[in-house]
Amino acid sequence: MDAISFWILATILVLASVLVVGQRNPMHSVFLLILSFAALAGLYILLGAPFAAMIQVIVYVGAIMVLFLFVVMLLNAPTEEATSGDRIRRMFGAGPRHFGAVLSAVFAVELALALIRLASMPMPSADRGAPVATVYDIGLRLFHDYGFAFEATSVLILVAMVGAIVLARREAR
Amino acid sequence: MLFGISRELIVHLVIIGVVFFALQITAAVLVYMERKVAAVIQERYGPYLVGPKGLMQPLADILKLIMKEELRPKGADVVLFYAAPILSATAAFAAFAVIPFGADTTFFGFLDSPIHLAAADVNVGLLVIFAISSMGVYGVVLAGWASNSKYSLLGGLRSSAQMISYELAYGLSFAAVILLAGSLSLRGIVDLQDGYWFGVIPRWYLFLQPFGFLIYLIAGVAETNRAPFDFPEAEQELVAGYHTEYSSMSFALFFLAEYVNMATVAAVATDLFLGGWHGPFPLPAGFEWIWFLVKVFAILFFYIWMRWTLPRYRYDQLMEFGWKWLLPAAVLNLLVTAGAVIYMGW
Amino acid sequence: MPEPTLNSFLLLSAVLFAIGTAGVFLRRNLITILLSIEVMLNAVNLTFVAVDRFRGTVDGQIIVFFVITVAAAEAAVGLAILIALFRHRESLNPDAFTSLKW
Amino acid sequence: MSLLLIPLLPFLGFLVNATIGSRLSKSTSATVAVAAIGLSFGVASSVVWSLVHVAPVAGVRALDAVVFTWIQSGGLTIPVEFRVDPLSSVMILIITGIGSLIHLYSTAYMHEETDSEYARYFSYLNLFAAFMLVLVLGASFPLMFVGWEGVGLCSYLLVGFWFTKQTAIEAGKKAFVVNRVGDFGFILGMAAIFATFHTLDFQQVAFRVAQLPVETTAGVLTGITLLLFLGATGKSAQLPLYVWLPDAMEGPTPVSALIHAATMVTAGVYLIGRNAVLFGHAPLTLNVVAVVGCLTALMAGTIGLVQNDIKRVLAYSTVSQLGYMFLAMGVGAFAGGIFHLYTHAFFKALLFLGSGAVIHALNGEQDLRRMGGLKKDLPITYWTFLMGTLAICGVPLFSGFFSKDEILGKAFASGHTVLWAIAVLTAFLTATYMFRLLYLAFFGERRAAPVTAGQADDHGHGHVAAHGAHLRDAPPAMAIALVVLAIGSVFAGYVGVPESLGGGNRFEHYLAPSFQAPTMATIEGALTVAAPTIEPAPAEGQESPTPEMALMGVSVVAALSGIGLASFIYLKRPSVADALAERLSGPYRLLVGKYFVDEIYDAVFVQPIKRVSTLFLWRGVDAGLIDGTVNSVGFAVRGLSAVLRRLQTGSVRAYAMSLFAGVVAIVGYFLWR
Repeated sequence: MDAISFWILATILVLASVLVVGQRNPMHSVFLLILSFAALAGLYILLGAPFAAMIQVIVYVGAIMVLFLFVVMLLNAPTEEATSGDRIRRMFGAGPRHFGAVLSAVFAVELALALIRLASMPMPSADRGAPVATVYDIGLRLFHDYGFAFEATSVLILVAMVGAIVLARREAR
Repeated sequence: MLFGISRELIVHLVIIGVVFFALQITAAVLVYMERKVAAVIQERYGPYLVGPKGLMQPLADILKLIMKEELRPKGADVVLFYAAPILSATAAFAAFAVIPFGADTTFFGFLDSPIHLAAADVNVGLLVIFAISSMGVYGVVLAGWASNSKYSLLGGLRSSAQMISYELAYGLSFAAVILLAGSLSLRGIVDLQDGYWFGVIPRWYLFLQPFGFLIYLIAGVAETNRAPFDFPEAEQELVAGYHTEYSSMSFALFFLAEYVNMATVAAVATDLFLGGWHGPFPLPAGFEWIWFLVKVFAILFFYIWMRWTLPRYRYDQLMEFGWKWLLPAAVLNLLVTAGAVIYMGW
Repeated sequence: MPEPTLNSFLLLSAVLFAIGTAGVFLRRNLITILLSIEVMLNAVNLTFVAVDRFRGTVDGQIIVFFVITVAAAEAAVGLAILIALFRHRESLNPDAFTSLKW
Repeated sequence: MSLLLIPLLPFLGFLVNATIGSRLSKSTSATVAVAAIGLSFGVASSVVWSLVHVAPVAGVRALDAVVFTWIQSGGLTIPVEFRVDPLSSVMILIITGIGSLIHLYSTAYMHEETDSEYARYFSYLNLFAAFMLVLVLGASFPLMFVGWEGVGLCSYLLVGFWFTKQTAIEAGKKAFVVNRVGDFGFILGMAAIFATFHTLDFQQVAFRVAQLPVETTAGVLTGITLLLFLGATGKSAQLPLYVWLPDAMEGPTPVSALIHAATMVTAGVYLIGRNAVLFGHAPLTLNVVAVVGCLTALMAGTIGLVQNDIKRVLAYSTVSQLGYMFLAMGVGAFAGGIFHLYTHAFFKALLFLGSGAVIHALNGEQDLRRMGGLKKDLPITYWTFLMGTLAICGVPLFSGFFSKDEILGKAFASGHTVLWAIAVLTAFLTATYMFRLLYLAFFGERRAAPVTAGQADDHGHGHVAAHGAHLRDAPPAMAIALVVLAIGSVFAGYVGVPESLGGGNRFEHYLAPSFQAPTMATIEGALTVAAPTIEPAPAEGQESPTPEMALMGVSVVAALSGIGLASFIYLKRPSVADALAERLSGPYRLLVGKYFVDEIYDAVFVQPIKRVSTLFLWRGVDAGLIDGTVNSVGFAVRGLSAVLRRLQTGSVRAYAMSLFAGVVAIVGYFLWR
């Protein structure tokens, strides 16, 4: 049961992500990404972290992605246009694109090899979805040990808000 | 135990089925109810031809929609265009899945151990509901964008903005209750509302959280795009908003989703503030869910009532109200509650 | 179906990360590039949660919480910048923005 | 800490005038400057008073004040420490006392300057005073060197004060460069001292030296002392480095009086006096000092005979008087030297200021041939000038008499008969040219052509005098200074009347401790019972007064005869002078040409150095090697970056790619390791 759902979710996740970067329509990318997030949330639940899963859905799906949608709609999502400009620029535009892709493939292979070398580390057997820790525990840790970080994050968010407003505001002419 | 299928499993599946169909029926009933109430308010008859007192009207509507031709505007994004209604319907139904609607019961001895009355019982139920309701926006937005029409696009944009804005107040009104209950599980919250003060007043959070309840109701209206906040489909401005281009079944799905969402909101309100299936006076074991039903429909009636009474706002007014009044009020309410919990040990 | 071990989760997140980087390099649309970055972030989050489960701690989840928060901030600012850029020249192609000022 | 205050006050004055001076009115800046130096004089007197009344420690009186640790490196520790002992006490009194008089004088003398120039002048003057005080109060070589360089700087600034005047600038430059040669000696000397004694504190050095035997053959001490003496010759304008002083007369006259007569130029003498013990252990050096001093005295005297610029005459007389002082140091009569320094300060300052008054009255006329008959017009100037002249000539009962006589006596007593003879001759010359000056300036008829505005501006003075009409005598501020100094130059000598004249020579006794090796007790500064002070030169004590009297007679005769000769030539028969010039045209031209020393130096040092620096150092090393290297590096970088710039596409993706490539590479490395 656990294994099956893992493999299903993993497949969905990988496929969705591949498609996110694999096709050109940003709108589709956004929705595929949402799908992959959903799969990820499922994995979190499998890993007994429902809190993380919910945060994932609420914040990512509920807020961030909507923001992306918004922008895509506002800018009316221009799909990719070919790089213009002189030869040099095009060279430096196109070269890295393909080479970079190759690089990331290499990267994946490297990591895979590294993991294969490792001894298999089975998960501690616990019944599926049984949370490692309740939201209560997480809250305690969060507000005691990580209190400062929490506050700092809140400040960060505030700054981000202000920054976003300032940046996106149409400067009065 | 036959074929290794335990009774629990059977019951589970049955419950899930019941919930599913119940929701659809609710939707149908709501359509009828809406028309009738509207008629009463506007001093006219409303549906009365199809069946006794027009009771069969919803059925007729559904048939009509099924019969209709499926239209797709030119240049629409095929996948997303069809994905949109499904998405919103799914979200709507999924949200209801975690809502408990009755006390534990053994179905009059059919089971040997009592079972929760809920499609799925999650101990972070509130978060789930919050998460899923936040996903509800996508159907609308997607529809708006995919159908490649300016009305739809505007409708989509509006609804997304509106939903995001009111989600905050919505969530904060949750939070106050969570503070009081100290639990994220709906069932736990409902059970905490058992009993009475001074033997008469039921221990509903309504009485501890009057403002919370109010905020929740208002935000709920906005979340479900109902009047007076029904901008995504403001006829006078946007023809029909995000589902302008939809017809036939896909349109039906949107329709369904809207009413199911209403039901969900009402159900959550019932569980959070009105003590779920705990009524002013107890019902015989196994029948508590009736209280639940009554309360839900009361709230639904209130919604319909409001829709046919209040005029639609202006869009900027909506935003202003959401950000400048509702949200601060919710925050204040939350703070006060927190203070009460800490200092008065509620 | 073998039981998923920590290795499998890590492998998954590695693949995910690689996909993200590939997206950053391949796509010619700033929005998609931002999305790819989100993919990378999630790969990391997955690692955190998996290891968390493996060690039976909650710190990972808390880190995830922070990562997500920061991601939100990043998205907000990033998209704002993106809009500003788009206003300046009707393009979202990163190769169009090769000069520091214009 | 009052000791610190002494140099600090003038420095504050400098700060005020240097920063906001240009916005202050003349009266304000003048008040600030005079007040600063005057106050410091007050403090100095009080310090000296307390010094006189402090119980002598092992026969040495000294007040110490450590301000802070200046340099701390390895075995070398140099605190900023001020020490006042009899020697330095005399010096600070001279500096602040005469200094304040000259400040006062300047307020009137410089009055035609613009406000900002006025302030600049006084800021320099104050700064000079501050540095000079550091020089004499410093308890260690480095601190003294600070003052040493500081006064050099101020001298440069003040000589070139009228920087629009080409000659002034060149004179300033010359002074600076020539002094560099001396400083080079000083620094090497310091280094050698530290290498030898591992300390730079005067007392410590003296103490360590005292342990060593007097070295009769040339040795380390001789080397050190010779180097220090080189420094001294630079600062005090002795052979061979005297050439800058006459040119320094380009500066304002009060400056000549203060810096180039009374104080700074005596620094060399002070240096030797300060290290009396060290020099005492190197008789060879002492001989050199004596000979050099003597020759300088003679040479300068001869040149002084024929100069026509009033200030140049005085300048050469200064050089020769300094020669006297070095002679005294050379023959071991340290007290005598300092004594002469002290009296000389009075009358030479007086003479300069007097000449200044004359120049002032004549709107910048400095040529003796254009003067004459000023006696009736400038009575105050005349009388004070006369006092000064008598004093410098060593006419009995005037201050110069005692000090000069002291020196001559010591020179004779120490057996340097030749030097003594030369010194007497010089005394004769001194009398001669001083009276020549006096007669030419104040007696006879006015030979002055009506002053032209040109000359006036040339001197920097703005106002045009009433031609030929009654000249204005020194204004009050100048008059006061002149009178006070006149009194000083008459009576200053009475602090040191030698035994032979029934005086107790208290001055010498007062100074004696500064010239002898300190005991351990002194260095610890512990108050122990005063050890019996030893006379530096016991010889005089027993010697019967008779030869002393004889010597005095000789010197007096010399002086008087010089006066007589002068009056014969320049009063009775003015024609004789020209006749002599005709007859002895050879020597005359030699003297007028100042032995052509400047020309020789120019030919021997300046031109070769110029050529070498131009052809080799400038064109070859600097332009060719250094610039070449720098430029080629620059070109290389430019060429390289021209290639690398192609990578700088600004394409974010390219950057990200390179970055990520790095990551992959690193991971790969750890993988295959």
